[in-house]
Amino acid sequence: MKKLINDPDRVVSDALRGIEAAHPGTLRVDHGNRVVVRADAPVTGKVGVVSGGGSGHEPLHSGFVGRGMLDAACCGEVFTSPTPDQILAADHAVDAGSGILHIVKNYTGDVMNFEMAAELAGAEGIEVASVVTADDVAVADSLFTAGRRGVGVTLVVEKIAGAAAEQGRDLTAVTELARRVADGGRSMGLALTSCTVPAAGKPTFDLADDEIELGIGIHGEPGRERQRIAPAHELAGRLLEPVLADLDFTGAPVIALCNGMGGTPLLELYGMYAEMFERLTSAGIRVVRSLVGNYVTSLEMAGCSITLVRADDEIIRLWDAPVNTPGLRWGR
Amino acid sequence: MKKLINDPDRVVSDALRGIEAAHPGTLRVDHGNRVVVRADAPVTGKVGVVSGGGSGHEPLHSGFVGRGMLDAACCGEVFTSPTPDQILAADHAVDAGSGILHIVKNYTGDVMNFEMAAELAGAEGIEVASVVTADDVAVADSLFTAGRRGVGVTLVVEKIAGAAAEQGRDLTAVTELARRVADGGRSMGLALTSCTVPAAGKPTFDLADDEIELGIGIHGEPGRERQRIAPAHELAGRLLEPVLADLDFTGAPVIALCNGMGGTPLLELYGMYAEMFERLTSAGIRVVRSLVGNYVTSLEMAGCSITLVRADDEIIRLWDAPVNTPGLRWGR
Amino acid sequence: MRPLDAFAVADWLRAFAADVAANEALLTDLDRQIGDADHGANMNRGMRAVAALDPAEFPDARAFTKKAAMTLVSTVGGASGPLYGTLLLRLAAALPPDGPIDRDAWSVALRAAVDGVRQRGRAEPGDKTMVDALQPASEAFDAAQDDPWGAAARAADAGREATTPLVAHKGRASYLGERSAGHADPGATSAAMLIRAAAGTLS
Amino acid sequence: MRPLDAFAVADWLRAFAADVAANEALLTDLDRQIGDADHGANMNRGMRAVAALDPAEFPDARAFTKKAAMTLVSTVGGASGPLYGTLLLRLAAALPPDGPIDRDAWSVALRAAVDGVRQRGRAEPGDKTMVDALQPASEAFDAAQDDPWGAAARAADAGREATTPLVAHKGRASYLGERSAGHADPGATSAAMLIRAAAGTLS
Ligand SMILES: Nc1ncnc2c1ncn2[C@@H]1O[C@H](COP(=O)(O)OP(=O)(O)O)[C@@H](O)[C@H]1O
Ligand SMILES: Nc1ncnc2c1ncn2[C@@H]1O[C@H](COP(=O)(O)OP(=O)(O)O)[C@@H](O)[C@H]1O
Ligand SMILES: [Mg+2]
Ligand SMILES: [Mg+2]
Ligand SMILES: [Mg+2]
Ligand SMILES: [Mg+2]
Repeated sequence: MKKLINDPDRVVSDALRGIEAAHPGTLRVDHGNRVVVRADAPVTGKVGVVSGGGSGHEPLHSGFVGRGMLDAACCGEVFTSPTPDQILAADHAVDAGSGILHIVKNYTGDVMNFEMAAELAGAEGIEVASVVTADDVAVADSLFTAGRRGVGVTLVVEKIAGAAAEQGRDLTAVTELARRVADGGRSMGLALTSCTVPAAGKPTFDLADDEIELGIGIHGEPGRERQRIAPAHELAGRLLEPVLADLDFTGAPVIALCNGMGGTPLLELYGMYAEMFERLTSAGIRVVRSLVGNYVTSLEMAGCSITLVRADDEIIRLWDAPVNTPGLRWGR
Repeated sequence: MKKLINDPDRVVSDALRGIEAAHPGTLRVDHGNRVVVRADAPVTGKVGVVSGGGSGHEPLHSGFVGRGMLDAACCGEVFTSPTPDQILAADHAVDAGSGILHIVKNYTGDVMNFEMAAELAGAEGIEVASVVTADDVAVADSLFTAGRRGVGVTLVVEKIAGAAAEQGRDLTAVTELARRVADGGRSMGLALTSCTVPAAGKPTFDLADDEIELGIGIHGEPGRERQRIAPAHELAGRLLEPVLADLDFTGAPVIALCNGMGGTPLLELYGMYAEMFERLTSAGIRVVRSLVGNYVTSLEMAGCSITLVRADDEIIRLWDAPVNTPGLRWGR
Repeated sequence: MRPLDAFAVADWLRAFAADVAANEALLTDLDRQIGDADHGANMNRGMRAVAALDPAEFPDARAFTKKAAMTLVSTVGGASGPLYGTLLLRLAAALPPDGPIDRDAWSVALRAAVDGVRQRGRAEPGDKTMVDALQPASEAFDAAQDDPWGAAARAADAGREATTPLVAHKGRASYLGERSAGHADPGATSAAMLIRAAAGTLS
Repeated sequence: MRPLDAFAVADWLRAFAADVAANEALLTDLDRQIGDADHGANMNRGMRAVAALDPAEFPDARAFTKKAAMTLVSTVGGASGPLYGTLLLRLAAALPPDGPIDRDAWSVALRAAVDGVRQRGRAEPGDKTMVDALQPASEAFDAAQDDPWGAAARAADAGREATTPLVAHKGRASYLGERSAGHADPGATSAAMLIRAAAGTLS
């Protein structure tokens, strides 16, 4: 394992020192609790928007803390969800008395830890609502299982909920919007290489030199199927087909995310996006906003994922609203 | 070689289709000439700011086209400088009669091709000035050699020159500013892994599992020295020492760039930045602006580089000025 | 049965901690097969913190166990943190005062603990989770003629073995669908260690 | 000497193109050692385009050579595009009208071409560049008793060989400092092919 780190046990806390040094006007860091907090939190009269999860997916979530997006992000160990007391510390840091929305990716650990935190916060009289993202169509959806994983749509939920909260909407409205976005999002990913969790010291899985894994998660969880590497236009189809089969994306404005897993260069991501965009256009799907880049990553894994979100005029307006975070920034 | 591409010969043109699809309001693409042009170019009364180089360094340069930064970027083959006719096409696309600044990284090929283009443009009556960036302290500087490579400072030069041109300053003033920034910038990089040029099909160099290469360029050119991988705090010192030995960075506001080479996750880059920031602070160097992320890359190479720029109040004001490009965006 | 006090519970959890530390790589490797390669690190981080607690600083077994539970909750994260935390929280709440303890009292406490895990995780036996080691352990404890902890440990181990052919329905392994079959569940493996440690320290 | 016309120059450049195509991997591998692993691809891309030009469409050798030069300039990029482009541009400008051509005329044209490369690249002999093949070729052409192209080709090859121990002062290899010694220069290698192709087609 060759990494730019001091010690596998210090990776997360070292990175938090760096993010604090790099973005002083935007955020502050509670190092004891490993919580990244918007610089001016709590903001009077504003719903607090809190997310978090295992580390290793940067810029998700810590890179999305700032005006117009998250009020706080809780950073777990690499690929391990944060603990309830971290989440409770985040709630305390952003609580302005207008309630708090937890945005949780659908992993058993994340769901349970955020659930326990919400119970604790509730017991203190803080009103907490939760929205769980579960957009990964690689995983079969069923009432009898843990359901689908939350991946790329989480970024969009954080942006829209953050913008709505910034405009002063109440907890019910922010939660309803976040849920609407989460419900309208679907994703699918693939990996060319595994990542290596620093504490584990070796790759999570092995892939042959000509093999890819389809339906990969963002924690190096194995996917559902292996196949030989194929041209980008074919792989774009392999990612889009299950997404389009799962939800109708025609007749509404669509937000598209062509996301790198961390180790894939922009040059390749733009090439993949070209293929996706053409397929979507010829399927009559109207992509009105897009992001191409490494946003919801899995350490240094090579690969990419596609996320489509069925939007509406209100969601597009909130997407366009100003945001000022390390990872997403536009408007004033 | 496992890459998300259709064909090694189509990598650049495929990516250009993608960047065009992803950023319709910001830029347009001349596919015949492989030139990315700001959507509203030429802008009346404005100096045109043009850069370019080999592809594979994205977001540099195509990702920095847009309001407040570049008017056009010329995209060569992967790691191969663009040709004079590409550059001339860019000049034509952005020429508003106020002159054009070429920002050129100091590689023999880039310098010669931009030089030929400038001669051709000059013959047509277009006034062209050039600024060459040469900030890589890994390379010995000498009158008898090609001199130092241009790397990370190029981003800062493009931002400052772009902001100055946006404010309506004339070619002389924009050129003077660009040169001031270029003169005040120094960089140094290291690699953990090689990249693979698509057309070559195999890694440009080999590194053992515990080896790093210090003083690496952004084209997979071998560095100057190999050593065993070491903790981040030690590597931060190895990068900073030659930079600080080459130029005095005390007594002025400094812009710092902790740049990933493409395959290094943000988690590691922030950890490296923490180490660099602490060393700089204790050396009495005042970092007032910073960027941490993958900005001047070398395909999927793992590694990072540091760039420091000696600034002044005017440069900081121009750094803070609004910019709206795929890769750098703030303000309105 | 060993009389109940904070020292007895501490001995139990320290024996478990030692077993987890010795098998960290094994637990992580099992999780690499069908999860995300962190169960060993997660459990070791948490149990190291628990093992560092000094039972002399707590008034009784209940207070000590509750502290151990909260320590797990706040150091482990992931799925196993809340699950093992809930297990010990419910156990603590169901424990009688310090002093002599009979098998009925342990039976009640163990059942409450396992029920807590099932509620928190909404997992049924057969879902290929730690419940597949814990539920049989609790049942074997109740059914045993003598040596109930020994019977529980054997049942937990058999339950853990039996997870191998199962297709996971809960936790991260469920994302694998059919491909989750053929590997033992990491959480069931650590849970079997927990019960085995009880047999060695509480009997 | 073969009389000068567009077909003679086309034969020369096509022979060079064939040699480059056959040795693309070799040129790239040399560039991998001390550069950026693209010289083979660069030259092959450019020379394929040149080989596709039809000499019948040009009025004379000069027009054809100029077109070949501009084709290289606009398809190769990198350092070799402007350098080989300049070489052919200066050659074209110095060529006499079509028809019989003597060695003096070729000598003048070749010298002009090599001077153009030196000016464009600001490289001196010994800097470990294509100049180290071209300059000796031009000098050997002038000094040869008979078979001046053959002498030039041998000198270019010797010059190319002699680049191996040199430390580069120009081009990308110069970044390597002392580490650039021990490998032949890729541009000198392709330049030696160019002169060898001339010997096979223009003599
Ligand atoms: N819903 C659940 N109910 C009971 N146990 C579960 C559940 N989900 C996961 N587990 C257990 O947790 C174990 C994984 O723990 P761990 O790897 O530490 O957490 P994570 O899955 O968050 O990485 C699984 O092997 C399984 O035994
Ligand atoms: N300044 C120069 N003068 C003459 N030849 C040069 C100069 N710089 C580079 N070259 C030649 O160009 C060759 C490299 O060409 P190529 O690999 O195609 O371009 P690049 O270096 O831009 O990747 C070198 O091997 C060298 O012979
Ligand atoms: Mg985990
Ligand atoms: Mg090159
Ligand atoms: Mg796990
Ligand atoms: Mg080269």
